[in-house]
Amino acid sequence: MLEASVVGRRDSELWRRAITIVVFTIAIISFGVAAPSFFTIANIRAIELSSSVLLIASIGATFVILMGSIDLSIGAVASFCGMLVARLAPDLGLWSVPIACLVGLVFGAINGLVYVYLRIPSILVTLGTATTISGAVLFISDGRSLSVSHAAVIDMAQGALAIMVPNAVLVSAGIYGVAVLVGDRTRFGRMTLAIGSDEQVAALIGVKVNTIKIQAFALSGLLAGVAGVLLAARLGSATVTMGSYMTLDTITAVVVGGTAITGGLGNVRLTIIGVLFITILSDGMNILALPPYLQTIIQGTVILLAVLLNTNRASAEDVK
Amino acid sequence: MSNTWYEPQTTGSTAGVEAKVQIAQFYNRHRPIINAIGPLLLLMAMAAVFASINPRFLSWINLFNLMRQSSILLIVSTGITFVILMGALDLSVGAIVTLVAISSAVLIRDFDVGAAGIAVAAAGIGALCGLVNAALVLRLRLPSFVATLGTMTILGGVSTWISGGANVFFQSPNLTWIGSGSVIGRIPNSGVFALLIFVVASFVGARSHFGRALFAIGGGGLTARLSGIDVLRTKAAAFVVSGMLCGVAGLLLVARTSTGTSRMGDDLLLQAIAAVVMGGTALSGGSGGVHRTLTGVLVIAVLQNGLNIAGVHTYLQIMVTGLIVVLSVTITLDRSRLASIK
Amino acid sequence: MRRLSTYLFATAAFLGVAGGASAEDVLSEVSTLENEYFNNWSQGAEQAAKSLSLNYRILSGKGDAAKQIEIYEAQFGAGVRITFGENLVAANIKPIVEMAKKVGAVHVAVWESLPGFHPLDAGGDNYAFATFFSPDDVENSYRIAKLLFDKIGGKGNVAHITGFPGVDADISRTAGFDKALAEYPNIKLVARQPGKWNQVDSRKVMEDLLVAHSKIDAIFGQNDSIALGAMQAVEDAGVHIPIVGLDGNRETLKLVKEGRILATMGFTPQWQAGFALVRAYDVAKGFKPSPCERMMYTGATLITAQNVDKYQAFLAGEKLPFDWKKMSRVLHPSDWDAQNYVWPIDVKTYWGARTPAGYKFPKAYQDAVDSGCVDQLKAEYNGHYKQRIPE
Amino acid sequence: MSGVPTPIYTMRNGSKRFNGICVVEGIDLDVFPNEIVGIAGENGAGKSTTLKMIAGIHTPNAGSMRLFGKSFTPTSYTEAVEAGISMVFQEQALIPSLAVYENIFLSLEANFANRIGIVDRRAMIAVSERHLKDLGLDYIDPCRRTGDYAFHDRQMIEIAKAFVLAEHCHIDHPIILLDEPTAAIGERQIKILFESIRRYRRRASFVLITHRLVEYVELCDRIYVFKDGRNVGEFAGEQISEQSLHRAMVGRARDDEYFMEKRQLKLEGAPIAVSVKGLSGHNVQNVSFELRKGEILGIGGLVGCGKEAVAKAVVGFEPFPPNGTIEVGGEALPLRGRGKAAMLRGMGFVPKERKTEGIVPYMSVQANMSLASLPLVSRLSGFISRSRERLLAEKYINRLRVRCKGPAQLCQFLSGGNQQKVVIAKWLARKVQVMVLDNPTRGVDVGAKQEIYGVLRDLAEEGVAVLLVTDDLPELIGMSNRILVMREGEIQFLCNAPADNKPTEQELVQHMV
Repeated sequence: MLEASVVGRRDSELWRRAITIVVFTIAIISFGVAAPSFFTIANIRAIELSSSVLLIASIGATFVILMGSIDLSIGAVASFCGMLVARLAPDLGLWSVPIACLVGLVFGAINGLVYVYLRIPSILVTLGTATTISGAVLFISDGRSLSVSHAAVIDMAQGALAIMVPNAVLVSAGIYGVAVLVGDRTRFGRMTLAIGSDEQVAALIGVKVNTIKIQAFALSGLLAGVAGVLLAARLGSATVTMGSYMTLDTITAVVVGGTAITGGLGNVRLTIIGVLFITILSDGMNILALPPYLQTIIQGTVILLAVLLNTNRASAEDVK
Repeated sequence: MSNTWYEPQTTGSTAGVEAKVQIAQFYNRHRPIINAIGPLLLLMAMAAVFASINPRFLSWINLFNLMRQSSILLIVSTGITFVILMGALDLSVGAIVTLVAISSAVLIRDFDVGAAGIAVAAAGIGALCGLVNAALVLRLRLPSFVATLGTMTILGGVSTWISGGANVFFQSPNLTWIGSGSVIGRIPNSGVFALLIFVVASFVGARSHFGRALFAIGGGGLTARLSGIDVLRTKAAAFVVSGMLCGVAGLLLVARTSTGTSRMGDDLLLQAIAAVVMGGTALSGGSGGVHRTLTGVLVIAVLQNGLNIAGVHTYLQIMVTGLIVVLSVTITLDRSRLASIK
Repeated sequence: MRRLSTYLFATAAFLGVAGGASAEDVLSEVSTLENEYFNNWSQGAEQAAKSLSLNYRILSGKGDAAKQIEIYEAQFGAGVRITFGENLVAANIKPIVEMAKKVGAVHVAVWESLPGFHPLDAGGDNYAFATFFSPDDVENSYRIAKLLFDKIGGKGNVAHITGFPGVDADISRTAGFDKALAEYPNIKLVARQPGKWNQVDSRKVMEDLLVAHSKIDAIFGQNDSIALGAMQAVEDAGVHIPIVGLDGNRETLKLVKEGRILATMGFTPQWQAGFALVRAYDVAKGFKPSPCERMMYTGATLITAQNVDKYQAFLAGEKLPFDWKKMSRVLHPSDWDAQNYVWPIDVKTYWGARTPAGYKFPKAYQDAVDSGCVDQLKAEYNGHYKQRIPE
Repeated sequence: MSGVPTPIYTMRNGSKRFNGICVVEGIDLDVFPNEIVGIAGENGAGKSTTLKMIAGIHTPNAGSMRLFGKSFTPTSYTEAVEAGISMVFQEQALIPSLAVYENIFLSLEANFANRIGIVDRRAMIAVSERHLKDLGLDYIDPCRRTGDYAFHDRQMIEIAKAFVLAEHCHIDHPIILLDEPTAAIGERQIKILFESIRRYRRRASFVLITHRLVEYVELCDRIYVFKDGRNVGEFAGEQISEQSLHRAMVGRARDDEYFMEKRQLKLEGAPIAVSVKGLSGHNVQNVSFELRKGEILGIGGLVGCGKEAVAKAVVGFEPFPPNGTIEVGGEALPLRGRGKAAMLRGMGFVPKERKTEGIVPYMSVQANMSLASLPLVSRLSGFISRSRERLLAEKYINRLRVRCKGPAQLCQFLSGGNQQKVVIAKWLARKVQVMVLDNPTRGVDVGAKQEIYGVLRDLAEEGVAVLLVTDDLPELIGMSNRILVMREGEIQFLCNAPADNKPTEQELVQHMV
């Protein structure tokens, strides 16, 4: 008599994941066949380095997107914090790193505060702050690119404890591990999902919606800051717009990973798939030396395909 | 039961609470007026500041300047408003403008297409791009944010491929006249053209069945369908209209520059979204209106123009622009209609 | 019809690029492929590579510093050993050279140099950072600014529309402009606003400046796109005043011919890319440039209505009028021909205030300068400038 | 334990104002141990507000509350939960994408967290599992996504949650507030729910709000009746009857005319409006019936019996059963574009989910009313005439007695009953020939309900064929000319229900289960 009526959704979800991974593997193998140098240590190291920076920024973006919001200021914050490190490193040395990250946190918190208390859609808040912050980057750098001259700072990304594993990878792996734990096993992780799923319900249950929102944006800012610092360390220099590519790439990575852009569905854990996908694709195409416009076209197509495979699509009426 | 623990709460800070309540009540009662007049006041304040820095800000020449400079953004914003009204987003508008601008330039330079032909081609290419978006969203059921993110990237690549990366320079007096000339006195054609499109679009948005259907879809898709509205066709039409207007904007842009350059329209995307929201249309759809977009466009245009005339340093210009976006949305957005802000 | 087939052919050719790479590869990396300058650049590089039987490929970081590094990482990983390019970000040179050193590759940098990082700093006897080439931007913009000032009779109001603040090219072009301005006391600089290197923004800025200032007699555009945008704004307002730009783009040449733009500076990117490629090839094949030869200026052509026809005709053909093999010091050890002005940079003044505090020039370089290598080399390269770009 | 029992919860003089408008005032309320207390009243009487004050969601503007003998001043729902009060919400307060156990402990994770905030998942699952088993819900897997369970199962999860939380907060005897728990579930689920509540009362007290008076009678020990935000009566034991409650609520007795049975038409030989033949697929098996002009055909059955699917199939709501034909006015509807075709042949549909399927909340009353008949309010083809639209809206506002500030008011701000009237008006404006209604009076207060019944009678008299799908048995019996009972997708029973000879509830229910 008492039977739970369960919608058979799980199996299809597993299927989709499986298909994604198969396609992913095929892509990697075909790159390897087309360009034998794809599997060299140097290239793998390159992929590791570039994906670690993007991964860190994408983790912050994931929490924000899980809430159904969006953070367009990631690129600007990353640029600012990278520039700040380059600027401060000669005087403060390694101390410049925590300071820059903290500034990222402050930017994120400002985003969150404005978003929550002025009740402006996050896409507009972060668009505004992104513009303002990119102006501020010009201000502190006078538009020039700066070298990161402090060896210890550079070592943070480029140095390596183990041969195959640059420090940047260790940093991002650590952050990823913590983020997965936070996403799955803490109050904060659940709350972001609850807010994304239904804000009113979340508030009713006693979720401190505003606090969580501010926290998520602050976290996103902090991680954007860390990513910016790491990027500066990796490049050995900071430029005015060096982080700007991250804004779109993080969103793409999160969505390709399978987190719904509308929020409430997804997981930090998945984001790494999207990050690797983007990085490996662009690395592979660079090795094959495909003409740049063709790269762009392929990239766009692959984003569409990946999302097509990876997301649970509602009926056309509900698609927004 | 002498426990009256609620009382101290109200007696302690009566004045403050009362004042707050009064402000809230005042706001609620006059919300429509505040939302409508607020941005106008902001515009006037900006104009006053700029005029005090350089009185020529208020000259006729500059007014025509403003018309010229805001015409393309106005057309693009008008187009994207239709899409936003139904609760979707079109991230490909900038890319469509670029694509149309470049392909028009190539068509004129290499194939000697006439002015009429080029107008049809531009609108057609734009509409086609919109159709692709519609197909991705409606047939493949991708969220519009992601689908148009994809087409944005792809179209960017296609534009570079068509132009070969070079500036496509052409000479077409007819087209230049459309973009930069003037029929009525010294009022620029592009401005007249944009206003005409805007007025027609506003009317369509407010009074046509299509516009009503968009509002219904944005406010509640299922209700719309169950009321006999052809949701798929309406949604597709919105994307196509958005694409087509972007095509027109692209043609106007290239008519003004006589050169098709890669990425020339890309900046328009974020500006257009900002303009629409500043105008008071909610990103969640179903609330706002095409006619409101003009305010947002004017805020952006006046800001850029005024800062240039005032000779403000670039860095400061950029920083101020960001702040004004936030400020003006704070004033204009009717949040009472939104259950939750995302 | 012929044009259509050209497009189809071009598409097929581009798709074909994806195919295998067997001959020796040479990579050019530039900040963007989405403008004419780098298209001309690529044309030159391609023909040079072909004549040296090299397998040429071009990639672009699309204005993104991190992507640029990734491209070099991937390409060095894929076995490319000859590289040259324009670095969007000067600071990127260092990591690129570090990578090149590791794999034993050669890199030639054009346009952007990193103050405090002389090629010799990569190692006394290491040629991974083979050479740095750049037009003398300060001198070029000084020359063209003087031309502009003379045109309006040495007095009047001038508007200067810059690129984007902070970029090296912007800084040095502004410096050249200011140098000329100092020599003309009656010229008044009424406005200096950025046009962000592109036509759309510069046009907007110019329209606004025309409102803000009642009288503008001449306009200095930091590059051709800016000059073009400014020109359209001015012509819209029904005014005709002299305008100059820099770059030597094809459409600008037409406008110079029509007299709508006064002058531009032709950098001849075809030659720039080809020469950089040949030099990278030379160094990879064992040519060892002397300490003074590691950072050099390359010539640019001032193009006005007088010489525009000759210059246009010079570059008009499908096949460029350069003898690339003749440029090579390895293939032609004695009778090599640079086919343009090339002369050593006085690095100390070039970097000027941008030199990091406490930086010491490499000893080899210092010694060479002290022994008068600059004049020596100038004479030598002058002697090897035979086939000429029309002036 | 002897003598007069003491209440575990008391509210004295509870009052709440919103923006200066008094919603409830001077409410006194007690809850005794093991008691099921009802709060009855029309919509807007302040029932929900009172419940929310108890649950700490609204802070009263005046008054006092005591819980377990101590002063009780919750400022948030979480605080109330920790003190032993939890609420089962009308619109469910569960996050579909979270696992069941995660939902149960949502916002209380801190109690399972170690020092650095990492939650002990296993402990949470174990506790949830034990409680689900205790409550006879062992078929629910705590690790499964909540969204995978059907609505009524989720409701049981919410009740389980209340017990889990109470135990977790060391409360022996929690108070569980039920806000319209039966609004969205069918008879069978209601039965299970009530059985469970009766079983669970050994361990808890309940406060219940429902729209169906019969449920109060069936379940409650004591009932407070609210009217206009005030406490107007208290009934206990034998005093409770539908009549007494109704009289107290609306100030008038519930007469037999409630369903206006006298206006029911006799329909021998009336022409057939809709003929459904052999409908199969999607929870429906071989359903055939005919609907005559002027007839009200009722379809009843338990939740999941397929009656909603039939309603949706008739109006062409995708996905409809692939087999079978639906003939309207003697012509079969095409399979492609069936919804559009159905509408063109004069069909109207009042759906179950009013807020998402019936109205567009952000649009005005007039825009909602004209939504299905835009050509009728247009002057230029394709363009709406404001004046015509306004006239149309005013006409139906008057006719249906929609309580609103005017045609321009947003639908969002109307009460449930008035929103439903707007949905009906939308179809009246089209002059429909066939009206299909799916639970049209769900969540509608008694007064508005009767008005809606009146409209249905009007329609029938005008010759409109009405298909009424409902979970409400009295409504089904009272309104219908004929009644279809469905079970597991098939038609189980068909009977005539003439005005003078209505079948009893008992008769129908035996065919349902």
